[in-house]
Amino acid sequence: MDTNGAVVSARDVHKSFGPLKVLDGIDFEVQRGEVMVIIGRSGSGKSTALRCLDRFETIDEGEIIVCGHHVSDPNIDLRALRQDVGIVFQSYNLFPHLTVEENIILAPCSVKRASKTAAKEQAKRVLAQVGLEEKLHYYPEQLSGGQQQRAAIARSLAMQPKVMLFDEVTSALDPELTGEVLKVIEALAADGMTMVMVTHEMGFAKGIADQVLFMHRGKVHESGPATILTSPTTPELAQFVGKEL
Amino acid sequence: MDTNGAVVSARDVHKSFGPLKVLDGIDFEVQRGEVMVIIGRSGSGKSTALRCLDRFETIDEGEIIVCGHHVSDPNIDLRALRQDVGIVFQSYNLFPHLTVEENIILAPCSVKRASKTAAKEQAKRVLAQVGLEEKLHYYPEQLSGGQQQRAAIARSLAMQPKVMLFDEVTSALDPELTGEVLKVIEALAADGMTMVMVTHEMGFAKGIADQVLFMHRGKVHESGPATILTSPTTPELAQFVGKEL
Amino acid sequence: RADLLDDIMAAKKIRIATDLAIPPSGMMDGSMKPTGSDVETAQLLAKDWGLELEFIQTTGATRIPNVQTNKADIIISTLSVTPERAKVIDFSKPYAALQSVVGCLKAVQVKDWPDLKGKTIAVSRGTTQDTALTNMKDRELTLARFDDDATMVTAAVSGQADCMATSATIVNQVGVKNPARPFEPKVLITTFDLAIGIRKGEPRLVEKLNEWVSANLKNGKLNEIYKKFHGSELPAAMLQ
Amino acid sequence: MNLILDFPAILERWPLFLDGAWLTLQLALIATLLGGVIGVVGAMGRRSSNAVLSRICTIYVEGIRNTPLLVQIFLVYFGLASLGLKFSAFTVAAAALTINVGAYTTEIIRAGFDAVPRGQIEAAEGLALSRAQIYWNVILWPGIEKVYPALTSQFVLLMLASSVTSQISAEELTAVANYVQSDTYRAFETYILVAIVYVILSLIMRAGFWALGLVIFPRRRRLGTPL
Amino acid sequence: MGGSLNANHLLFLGHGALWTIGLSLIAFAGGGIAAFIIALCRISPNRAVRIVTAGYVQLIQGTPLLVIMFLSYFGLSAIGFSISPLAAAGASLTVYVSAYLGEIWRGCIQAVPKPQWEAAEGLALTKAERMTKVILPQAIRIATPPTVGFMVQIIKNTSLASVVGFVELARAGQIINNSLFEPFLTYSVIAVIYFALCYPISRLSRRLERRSGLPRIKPVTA
Ligand SMILES: Nc1ncnc2c1ncn2[C@@H]1O[C@H](COP(=O)(O)OP(=O)(O)OP(=O)(O)O)[C@@H](O)[C@H]1O
Ligand SMILES: Nc1ncnc2c1ncn2[C@@H]1O[C@H](COP(=O)(O)OP(=O)(O)OP(=O)(O)O)[C@@H](O)[C@H]1O
Ligand SMILES: [Mg+2]
Ligand SMILES: [Mg+2]
Repeated sequence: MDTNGAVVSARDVHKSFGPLKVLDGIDFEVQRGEVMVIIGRSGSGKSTALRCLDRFETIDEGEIIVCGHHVSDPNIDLRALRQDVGIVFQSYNLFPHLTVEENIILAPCSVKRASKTAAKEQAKRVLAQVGLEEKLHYYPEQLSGGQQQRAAIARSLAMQPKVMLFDEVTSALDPELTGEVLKVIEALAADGMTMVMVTHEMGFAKGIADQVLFMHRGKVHESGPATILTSPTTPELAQFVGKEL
Repeated sequence: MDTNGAVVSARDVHKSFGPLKVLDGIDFEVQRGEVMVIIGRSGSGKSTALRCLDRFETIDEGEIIVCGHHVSDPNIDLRALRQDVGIVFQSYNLFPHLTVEENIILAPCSVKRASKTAAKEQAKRVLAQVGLEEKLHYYPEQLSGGQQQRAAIARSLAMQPKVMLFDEVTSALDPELTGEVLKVIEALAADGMTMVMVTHEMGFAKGIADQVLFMHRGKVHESGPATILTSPTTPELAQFVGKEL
Repeated sequence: RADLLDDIMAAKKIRIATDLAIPPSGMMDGSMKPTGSDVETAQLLAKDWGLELEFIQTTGATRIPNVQTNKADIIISTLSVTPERAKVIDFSKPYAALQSVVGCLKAVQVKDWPDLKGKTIAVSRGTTQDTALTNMKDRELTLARFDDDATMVTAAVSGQADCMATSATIVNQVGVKNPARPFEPKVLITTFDLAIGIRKGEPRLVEKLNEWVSANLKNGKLNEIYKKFHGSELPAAMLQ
Repeated sequence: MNLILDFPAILERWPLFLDGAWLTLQLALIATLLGGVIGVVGAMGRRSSNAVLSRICTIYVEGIRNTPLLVQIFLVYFGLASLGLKFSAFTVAAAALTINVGAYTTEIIRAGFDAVPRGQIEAAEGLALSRAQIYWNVILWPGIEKVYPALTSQFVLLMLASSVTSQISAEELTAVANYVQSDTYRAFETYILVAIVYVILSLIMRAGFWALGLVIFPRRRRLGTPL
Repeated sequence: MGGSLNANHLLFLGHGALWTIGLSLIAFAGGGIAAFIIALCRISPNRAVRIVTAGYVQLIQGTPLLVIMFLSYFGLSAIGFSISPLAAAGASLTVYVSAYLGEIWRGCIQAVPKPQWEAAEGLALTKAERMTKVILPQAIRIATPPTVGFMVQIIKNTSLASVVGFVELARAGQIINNSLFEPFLTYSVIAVIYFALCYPISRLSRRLERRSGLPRIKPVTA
């Protein structure tokens, strides 16, 4: 498969849960340093598509290549893939038995063999990026929703992956914090990180997307630059963003 | 305490987690059929304030009365309180071992002694209100984030409480669904239900709030009708909503 | 393979399997030294043959496997001879005999088998008394089987059973334990021969053991040991 | 080796083994059912905010778990008889096993209950469910689900442990084995046969637990995740 | 027969208790390691491995320890492999413990919610790291009570080693009882000694439970 230098590419991806067809032939490509935003109705398969990219779901048909890893290949080296790809889950999935700091340094220390001091330094830095430096030694259950979400973002950033997958990472954040996360993401993109984000906040999408993918009934219904959000061409997208065509 | 006919009233509420003062003298009143929206930065104590109203946190000082129940009284009849008050948690807390339908009919059947058929009828109705009728027999883990959130809303609605407490109930919803939930809430308010909502979506707040409470550093920093969101008087709120004063 | 007798003689040591939890044949004295009629019999044998003696501690269930798998040379541990058992191991000439009785509370009116009907008879499981009574189907006896003599005696002492089938020695002992419930032998079951057990296929060893048993029955040494622990003489017929 | 296995000599006594196996199974079933109930009640007691109640449950658990089953059985069987209370060996065996396994299951189930996330209980409280309703709907089944394999193992262990009751004249499988092997001196054959019967009994128990799991944990069944 | 409990008896019991401790330690060490491997095999992605270990667990769990001991000591000997009583008892206990603890631990490991596994995978942790750093710490809390419950049962079950000739605590008690015919006294003493051996473990587990796993603080959300 020729990926045209794309860092993430999906071709004709199909995925069903039992009788429910969730992905029905999805295609896209994301270039290095690009931010692609996936939008769509609740239940339209956005999270599923994202999870397929990091192989938390196996696909029924089609081909996915991320950072040169053939994700759809059954014999893929999962660890290698996941060292290159970071993911923030919609439900955060922080480790409840570890403090925020321990959550963050866990992977750098064990996977990247970073020294503990270096990892802790870095933990402080990424936490500061998301405005959470004072909660270093809190356990997840002691954090507010938005704090948990930011801790999850920080945990992924600490691994300095080449591709980041964000699943609604600003859902629990207020406008002010959303703005700050936006800045962080822009900086990452400027540094060459490739990102795929699922979001339902159109303002956020407009501010950040190089490419927007509108999913509808398991298909890519409309895609293009962020401007499609303000001037949609299909009635479904128009309805979705609350505009009359 | 004189509640002036208010359904929910809080007076000088204080609450700390260890050394961390989260609520530092909060006062407010909500009249019957009113929708009060609480906004504020992540970690500013919004969820805590909401949880105090339904006594999931005990307060250190002050007085809270909800629907005539003295919440701050140690001998309060918790079940009576919670029959009058419904709450949707920020993290949904659906019961993972029950299907959506079972989640919803559980309380009506056991608490209100509703017949199973009646409860199931009602489950369908509330699910339809939030656009989730086809997921009746799914388990929570089979639902997308937004679907889980809507199931949690439906579960609370099925109890037909007098007061509803919503903690960021549209955080996982796309604009279109948010609009639909907005309509549901408006209808409920019109029927006389009193609601307190925490949200960080200003559009939603503007559309729905009779009263807005801006929390900052454990205090009610600014409050008033929804118009304060467009014309804030304090610099903190202005910064929060992303406006220059 | 070599002959077991030769092996024993070559090793200058004999390994004898004995259960030390079946008084008065095998037990521990107050200073926790093995004692009992089987223990002394074994010691006598070793001395006579000029061998070192090693006791292989067994439980009831492992006496036989110990010789079958060559972990012990012979068994001296109240083995009573039955045709069924003789299919599995070889027995020497009997070196002692055990009088089995049904003993009951002194106060209970029991003269013969019919009187035992409807009474619970405690017995040690798998003993020859157990087998004997179990096979008396037409006498309609009610048996309660316990794992060892001590438990059986406890059943009698505590009132779980009013009768017990065991050696006369033990029946008399109950009254000592609990003077309020003295027992006495009421009905004789039979007298069982006790013999030394040897694994199959060792005719020379059996032969030599037989000689030793005969000699020591004649010279009265085995009878002495028996009297010391069981309080009665061996049947006269045996001593010939 | 002069050890020749002769199974027919043992197998011809199959009615004895069958009776023994049946008694073992009965003891196991009774103790499993009642012990399971004790476990649930005990676990609730251990977690209770009532200090006295939780103390009593703790003493029960520690007292039973840390002493041998045999001693417990002796105490009940002979102790009661000494007081003039005579029960059949079966009754005593069933009661002692129940009390015994109840202590172990109490702890196991408590662990399951403790593992139910706080948010779940809060959600139920928020729906105005009573304490009993919360226990029944939100804590009991998910809690048991989490420790189901441990519970199953414990009950299989109990079934094997029921062999101790042979000491007080219960004619269960091990008692039969002991009888047969001392009557015939064929220990190898007897033990091998009895092991096979025990394995079959444990298979039956496991199958039972598996089937029960399908009924009481419908989510596992429907989502196809094994227990 | 007869006599009364004296210091020699207690010494004899003490000696038996030492064997009980020794055998238990072997069982915990050998069995614990084997159990961990069994638990991992039971959740292996390889179907064949899963089936084989499930069969092993089923077989061993169904077989009385007494029979396992008997067959490993006398049975192996009968087919020409003579092993020492200690080896037989140690191997039997290891095998036995591995089946039970393995199954118990497997259940507890699988009780850790799926999202936690995914999060650990997503961070590119190796299988070993995932287990030791993320899954086990969370599984330990729910595994502790059943594990300890089983361990104290093992301490008592080492008594079955009497079948291979060990005079450990219970057998020592039986021998004494069968000389004295004083069951209540003898067994009470035995019960006390067993309690003294087992209770510290229960206490330790309570400690472990309190320390491991989640901090006992009321959560805000989640
Ligand atoms: N394990 C599963 N079993 C069955 N159905 C599933 C499963 N996981 C997801 N689904 C279904 O797949 C559909 C797509 O889910 P997905 O999580 O991808 O939606 P989404 O676009 O992320 O929605 P949201 O915005 O609400 O998070 C949903 O209808 C959901 O019910
Ligand atoms: N159990 C606890 N122990 C210690 N601190 C806690 C605990 N629960 C909450 N906090 C702290 O209290 C503060 C307020 O939390 P709260 O959940 O009320 O915030 P919030 O306003 O709802 O934030 P968000 O918008 O992110 O949900 C946070 O800083 C949090 O870290
Ligand atoms: Mg999603
Ligand atoms: Mg909150």
